[in-house]
Amino acid sequence: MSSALTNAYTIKLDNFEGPFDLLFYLVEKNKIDIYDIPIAEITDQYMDYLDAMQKLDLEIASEFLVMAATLLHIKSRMLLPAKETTDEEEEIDPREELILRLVEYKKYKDFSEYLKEQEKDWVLVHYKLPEIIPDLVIAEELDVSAEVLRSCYIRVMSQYKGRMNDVSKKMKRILDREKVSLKAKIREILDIVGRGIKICFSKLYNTAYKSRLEVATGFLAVLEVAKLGRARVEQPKAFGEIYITPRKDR
Amino acid sequence: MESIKEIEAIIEAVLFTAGDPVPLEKLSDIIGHDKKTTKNIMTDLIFRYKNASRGIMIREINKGYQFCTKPEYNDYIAKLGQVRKKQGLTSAAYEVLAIVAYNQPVTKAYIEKIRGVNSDSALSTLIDRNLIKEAGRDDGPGRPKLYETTEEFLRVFGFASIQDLPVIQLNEIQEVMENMPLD
Amino acid sequence: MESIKEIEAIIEAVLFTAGDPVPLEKLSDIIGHDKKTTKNIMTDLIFRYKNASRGIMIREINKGYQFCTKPEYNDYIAKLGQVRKKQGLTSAAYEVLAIVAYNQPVTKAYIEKIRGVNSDSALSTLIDRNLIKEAGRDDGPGRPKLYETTEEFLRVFGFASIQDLPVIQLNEIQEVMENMPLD
Repeated sequence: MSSALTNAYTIKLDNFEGPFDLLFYLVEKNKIDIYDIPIAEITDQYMDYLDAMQKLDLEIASEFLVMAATLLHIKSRMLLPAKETTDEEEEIDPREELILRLVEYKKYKDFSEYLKEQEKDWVLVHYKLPEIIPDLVIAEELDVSAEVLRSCYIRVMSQYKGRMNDVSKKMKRILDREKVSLKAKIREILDIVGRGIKICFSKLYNTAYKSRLEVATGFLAVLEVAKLGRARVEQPKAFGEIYITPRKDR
Repeated sequence: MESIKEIEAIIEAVLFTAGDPVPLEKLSDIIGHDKKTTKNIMTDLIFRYKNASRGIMIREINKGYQFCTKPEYNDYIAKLGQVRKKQGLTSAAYEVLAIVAYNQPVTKAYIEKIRGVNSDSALSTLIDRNLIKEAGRDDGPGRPKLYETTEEFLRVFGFASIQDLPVIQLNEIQEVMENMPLD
Repeated sequence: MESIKEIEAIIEAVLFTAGDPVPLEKLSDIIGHDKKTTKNIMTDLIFRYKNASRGIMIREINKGYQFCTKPEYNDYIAKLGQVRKKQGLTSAAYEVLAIVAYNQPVTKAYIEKIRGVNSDSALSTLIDRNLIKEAGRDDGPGRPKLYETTEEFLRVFGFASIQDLPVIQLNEIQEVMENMPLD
């Protein structure tokens, strides 16, 4: 118990980068041949380390626990007597995969040390900032023709004229709608006489507030309504007021 | 104490890294010589860079020293830039060009009235490509700029003069119009 | 045709202006010689800058060429007071960088398989430092991102190219790794 703890404290309680980092540290510390790891010993030391971490209330990453399980598994397999093997099946060292992965890891670890050394040398070297170099713009020869220019002009002018024409058509339509319609006037007068109202023409249509066209059309409408027999039209004096009286009997 | 060659190498390394002018004072501090000696060394160096077949030289700016490239190598340096190819004309640019060609000199307002859309970018493309240019100002209100076609325009289209523009009959425009749906 | 001295001056002016490595191809284009001749000129120039008493030298990076100062003048340059000290990388970052350098392009899963530990933060530090970058996606399930080293990696660690990395024997390991499930 105490020896386990003592062992644990001889391990630097450093931040190991991962389970391989810790394993690797143990291998180096114990000056072990990486290809022939005494698995029981290493497993014990590994567990001691985790133990120490736990006692110090340090969080143990799950990767370390997975490795612990792997180590214990290998240890137990090493303790078992070797099974009888057939000729084809050669006995596989339970440590093999772990060892190969450790060797692999060691190579990158070594290379990362090499990188650190390289960096120390090359940090002494300085560079100059790039100057701003304006883009080199090459104008492609234009593929143009007089004919394209010509048809382009015809097209754009035609569209313009078309647009202008379109505008004048719209204007005409608006004016058409404005035009006084005789039918509408007849309907207007029928509506009034239909309600039995006697009315003076001058009250209905007066150039003071209606257009001449409207007054003229209104007069035609009155004559039309009289012709239809829906109203009586009287003008007692020449150029005098015209009275429109509804004819209810019809 | 460093040899003069060594000092010159130090100066080269320092000026190279600095980029901006290094004041005489700073430089003399770095090489560990008084200002007068440093100035003499620099005057000598400036002369030698200038006359050696080198691509860079030393400029004295505001009592400081700076490396710069020799002007005769500008054309080579320019090739370092990104090569960008100018695009052909867009249909908008073509339209504006046609309007300018047939109506020059012409204002932007006129062009936009014909096309019915803003034509700023097409105009600047055409100016950029040297196909049209400003041609004074109109007498009208606001004295707007006038545009006309350039020599380059004639060259590209193969015209001897503006009179070479293909003739357009008024009825051609009419015909196209009649074939166009109006709404 | 320019003399060799003239060409060397052009190269000096161009490399000085560029700041970044100028690709061999671009350089041969600028000086108007084929790539082989240009390479020979550069090899000669690299040698001469190195051995002359000069403050700067030429580095070959990623099939390009770039000026940098000679390391022995670092102390003088430091006196300029404009060199920023970069924070060192963590051991984890160095490990990840080593794995990426030798196996590029490589997935995060592969890196973590070798290290036996999560490598997210080391990866993002290296990307932040512009030492590695994303390099498309793997064809495998989930199409994971691939990583490779950058030009900055070559610059910082003094390699001319990825082929320049010292050889480490990985053959035996490789086989084992390939037969292992990447979970």
